[in-house]
Amino acid sequence: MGLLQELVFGLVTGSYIAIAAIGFTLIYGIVNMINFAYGEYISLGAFIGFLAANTLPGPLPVAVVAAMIGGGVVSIVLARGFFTPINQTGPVPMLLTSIGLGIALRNGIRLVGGRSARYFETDTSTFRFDALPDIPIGPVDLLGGFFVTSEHLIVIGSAAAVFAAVHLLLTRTDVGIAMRAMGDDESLARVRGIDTQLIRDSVWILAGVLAGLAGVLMAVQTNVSADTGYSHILQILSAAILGGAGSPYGAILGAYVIGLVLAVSTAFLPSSMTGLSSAMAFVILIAVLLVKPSGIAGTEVREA
Amino acid sequence: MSSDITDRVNRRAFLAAAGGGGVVGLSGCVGFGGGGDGGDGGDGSGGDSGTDDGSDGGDGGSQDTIVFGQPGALTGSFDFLQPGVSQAADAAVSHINDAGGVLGAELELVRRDTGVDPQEARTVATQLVENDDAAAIVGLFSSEINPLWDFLQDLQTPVVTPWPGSTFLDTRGGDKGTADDVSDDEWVWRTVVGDTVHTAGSAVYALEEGYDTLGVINGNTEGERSYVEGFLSVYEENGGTVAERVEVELGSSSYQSALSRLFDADFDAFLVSMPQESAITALSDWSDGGYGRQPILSDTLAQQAVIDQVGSDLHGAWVASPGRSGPSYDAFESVYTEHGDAEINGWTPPSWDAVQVTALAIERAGEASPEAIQRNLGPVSRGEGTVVSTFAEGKEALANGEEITYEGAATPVNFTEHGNVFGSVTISTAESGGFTETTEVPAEDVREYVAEGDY
Amino acid sequence: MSLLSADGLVKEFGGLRAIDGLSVSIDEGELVGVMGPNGAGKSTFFNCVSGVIQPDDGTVSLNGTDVTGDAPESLAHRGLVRTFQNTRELETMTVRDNVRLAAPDQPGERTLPALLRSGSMQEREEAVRERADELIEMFELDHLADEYSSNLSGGQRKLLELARTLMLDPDILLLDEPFAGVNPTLTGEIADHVRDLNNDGMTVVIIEHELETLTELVDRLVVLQQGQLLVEGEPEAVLEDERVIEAYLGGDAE
Amino acid sequence: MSALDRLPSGHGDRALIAGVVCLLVGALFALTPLRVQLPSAFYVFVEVGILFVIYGVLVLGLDLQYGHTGLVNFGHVVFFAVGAYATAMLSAQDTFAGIGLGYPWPLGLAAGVIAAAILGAAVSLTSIRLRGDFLAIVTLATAEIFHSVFVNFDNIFGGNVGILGVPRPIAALVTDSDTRLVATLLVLGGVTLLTLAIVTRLTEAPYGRVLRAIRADELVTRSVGKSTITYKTQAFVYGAALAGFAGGLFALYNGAVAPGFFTIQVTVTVWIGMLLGGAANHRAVLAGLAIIMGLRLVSRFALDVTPVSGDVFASIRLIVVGLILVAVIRYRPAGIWGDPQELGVDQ
Repeated sequence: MGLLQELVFGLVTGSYIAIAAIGFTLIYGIVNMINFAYGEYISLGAFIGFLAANTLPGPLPVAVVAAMIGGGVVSIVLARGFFTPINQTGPVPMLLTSIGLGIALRNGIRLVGGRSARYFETDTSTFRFDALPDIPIGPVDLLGGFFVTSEHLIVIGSAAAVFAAVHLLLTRTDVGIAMRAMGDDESLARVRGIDTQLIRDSVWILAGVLAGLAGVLMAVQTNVSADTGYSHILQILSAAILGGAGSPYGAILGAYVIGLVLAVSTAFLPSSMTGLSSAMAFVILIAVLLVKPSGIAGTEVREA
Repeated sequence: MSSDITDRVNRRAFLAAAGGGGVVGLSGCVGFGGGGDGGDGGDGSGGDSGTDDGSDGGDGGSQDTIVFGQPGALTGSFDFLQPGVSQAADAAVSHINDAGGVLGAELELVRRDTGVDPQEARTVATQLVENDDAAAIVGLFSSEINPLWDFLQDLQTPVVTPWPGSTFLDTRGGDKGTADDVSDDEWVWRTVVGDTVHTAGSAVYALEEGYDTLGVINGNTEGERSYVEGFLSVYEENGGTVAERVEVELGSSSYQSALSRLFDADFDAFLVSMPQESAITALSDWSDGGYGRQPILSDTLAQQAVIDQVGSDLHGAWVASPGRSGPSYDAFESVYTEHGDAEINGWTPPSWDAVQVTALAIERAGEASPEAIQRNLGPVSRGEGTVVSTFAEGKEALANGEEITYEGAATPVNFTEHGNVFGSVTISTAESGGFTETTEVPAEDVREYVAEGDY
Repeated sequence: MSLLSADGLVKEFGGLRAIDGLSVSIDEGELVGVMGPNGAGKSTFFNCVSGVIQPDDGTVSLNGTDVTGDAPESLAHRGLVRTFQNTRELETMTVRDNVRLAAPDQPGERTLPALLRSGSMQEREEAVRERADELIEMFELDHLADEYSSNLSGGQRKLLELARTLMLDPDILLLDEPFAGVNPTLTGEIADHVRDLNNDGMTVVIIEHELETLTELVDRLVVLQQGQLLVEGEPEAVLEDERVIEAYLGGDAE
Repeated sequence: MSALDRLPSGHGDRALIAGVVCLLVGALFALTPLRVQLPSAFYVFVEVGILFVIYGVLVLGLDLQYGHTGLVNFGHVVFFAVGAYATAMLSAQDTFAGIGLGYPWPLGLAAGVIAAAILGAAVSLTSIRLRGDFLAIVTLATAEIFHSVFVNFDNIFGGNVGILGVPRPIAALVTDSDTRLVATLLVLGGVTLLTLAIVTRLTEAPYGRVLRAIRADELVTRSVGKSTITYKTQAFVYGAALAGFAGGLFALYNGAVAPGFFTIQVTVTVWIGMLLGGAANHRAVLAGLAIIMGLRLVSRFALDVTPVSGDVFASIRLIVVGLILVAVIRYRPAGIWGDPQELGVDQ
């Protein structure tokens, strides 16, 4: 069992989660809510991408762009309709609203999109690296041969591109700098003349765009259905909180931790427990919250 | 001055309303003992205990409609299988009505959603029986039947279901071979071959083909586990060994880690038991990883979509399904295709059989009470009478005073004492055009591997 | 012996020292004013000695016992009670419940007596009720007793908060800006209450910006600047101290 | 005026009396040959009514945690599940899968309460200091972990089949199905009313005042000398124990437990019920739960009069449930009978 191979798998899984977790955590940081409906944004992105792939001419990237635009539009429309009006009510009512909205959206998608899963038509090539030597330590092989597929590379590449783009946005643009300021201290940001509603809207759009991208990537790997995003929401949420809620960099880190935990626990747990890999992710989440409630890199979440 | 700070007007108002409602509610539904039969005679449905059955059954002959209830997975994790099952049931109902209905009454099917949630299923089953006046239930999954077992026995309405493969039902259900005596009956019957049977067929075939060592990857839900355990019990008993078994959660975005663990072990063939969507993800990962070796798929995966999505690497994989073509498959298929284009899956013909055999039981009983159905399901399926392949034929034969035995679309529908059916097992192999049947293991051969009385 | 003493308190927020080696000592029966420009560390000082935040360094002792870092509830049990700069009413509770809550030693606050409605609980509740109504009347809030405290005006909130703290019958009372945002009539009233309490033997420490009222009221003034003790002494003397004038002018000019 | 007059009383005692009456009448049906005739069209309502009174105990515990103390427990189902599994595993006679020890059922029920309380204590000891929405996540994650554990370790918990063969004390006494249903409803409803009486006593006493003060402002509550962590822990454990008790009752009523009974749907249902009725008001949360469960039931009958097919209807039903939650929070944040000022929300 090559550890290197597991690292590759963990990296891929982490990349899906990371792209979505950035959007999720930005909403948390700026709008101050845990958005449980975010999984449905991802599903909607997957559906939009699927529709685009089957109607628009051109290769898959065209569908990806369509899904990202569509995701952004969906996100801002839903935010304006459901979340902006109750911005002042505090995190718990907003969390509950997002749960209700999530139930409604998921079943709405099922109603319109139908029950059966659909699939993107893609070709995958596999690149193997078998020449690497084994470095066995007990039953674990620290190196060993491994393979990656073109899909893996695309996912990891997309994630890297997203990280770079988000980093540039947050450090080089006025909107991004304002986002960071608002994430640190909203009242201070308002005093300094930042239009907080505008920034909130920008965050909703950005989160929607990321959900669209994550949706297509997940759908290419699995399928397009009403549950495409929902089945990943707990992992996304864990990643965001693990990394320190509100921190995009923390979310990236958290996502890769979760990805690696999923891969490694499937590979090395006793065989009677391999079905528990996602529970392992939650165990780690709870452990982190207890040891360092602020997450790997983030703010204090204890009250007293 | 009032010191009762918690007492405010709105609360008082509410209390009064709730209290009043409660009293009205109670007085509406509770009447004391003995003499109150009149209030309840009209609906003529089951659910009352057997002590006053005489008054119940009497309504049967004069009914305009007879209702079957179908709990279904209209939402939830198995909803993609429901269209075929629904269409088969609808086709059977319209076939029966075209043949003049059951006992001259029109057969109606009421379908309600359970979302494969046992709690919802309990509500739905109650509603179907007590409110929709269903004489029988033609649905319910393993994961609904098992935890509701006691409830379903209390309900005293026959459940004739096309869904459950669970080994739990191997020794539960049916009339215990005594058709006339309902006291020992367990009210569940299934028209689909239990996992024990067709997995036995699959395991025997694997050994015959020389695959002596096996890797297993399966989902951690009831259906998948039950399938694998059924397979392995016969496989290991007959000399096969399992090199590695990996259980996985469903709906993951990737199964690469599980696969890499599995394929570290040394084996000839590997068994995949997962629902379709997760299996496609896993098998695509398998194909990408270039792991090779002989895939053996669980019966749910004999779908065109699986081959389309996984691609040519899957060619040569084989599936052992409960024989899709029972003795009267053709009769089923011709009616079925007139009613829509839902894809036929492993539960589609059993759904047709469930409606057909239940309707025949009523026709033979001469009344549509649950207990009468329960008494007659055995006689119309396992007897030595005239072989009939549809309700129309059966109705005619019964009208001529003959005994009948129904031969179904999926299986011959010879209910065992535990309400199970045997069928042939079909081995289909994946090819570019789809799954093609290559071998058929006859029901009698499969039966050898399942002990008498244990199924 | 001093009743409350802080010795070398240090508290940093994000690298900024809100208080920096502050030592203050309060004697029993004193009425002390704490003043200083914005950011001088007055509230941080209160927060540290009342257990709301933990000092990074230094000690707090109450009645000769080291209570550094003790929780607010345990300090309250030891007789130290405080109010907050921005009044913190329990807005979702009535005025009467706000006051009653604060009563100490209530058997009805334990599960079993509450469930059994024990005699001890009922007796105590009766006494609590009487005392609470007394205080509410004393602060002329009786017409508002059954109102939610969110319906009170700013001045009324200050009064309620005072009533709530008195329910605990504290040895030492820390008042954080009791006159801020209160009209002159009410300010006088609050000041009178404070003076009465002090005359009855209660030790009181007041943070206040309203210099006039403060200097008239207190026995001693403590002036903080940049987290350190600047000057302390008799009010008149302190107000004429050049360092204080400079600090205040600097503070006001901000 | 005597001291007794001045203590808030009444509601709790009325519930107490009503509960005892229900239990006695239920026992009468269960223990004597007295029989009830129930029109069969009412069966489904009684069935859902029984589930309602069991969930009623759940929502009362949740309201103690959230409505009174402000603790956001979004994994309430896990305590329900743990109580049910503990009861089932201790008392099951002949389970198909997993462990069944066959002890007398009262022992099982007690074990269910204790197991849930222990889990509640473990969660609160570790997480009670977390901010509201993070406590929600920890509790949610706990529920997911336990769900996986129940599914995965089938040798112990019976996997997806669950634990079967749990004794059904009422069903064992009454063979006639009409009487059995009514007796079950009365006995369990009586238990729920007693629970209502108990929590009402607790929250009307000074104890409840402290809980509500914690929800309003924890720091102030501490500064007037209340050990808020102790109270929060207690409220959480009591809520968990009540949920465990409800779980035990469920197991003994249903005769089996399985993971399918303990999904996040249960948590969502009791939360919607609590918010709809109005948190911090015991009878309101029960009424809210009755409304949401009643709506879900009545909507099943609506299938007969709607022009859409069953599968479309199934989706629409769930969409409506989701939108009800959204609408309640937006337009009636204090619920139907809740007091906006008491809950500190703008109406």
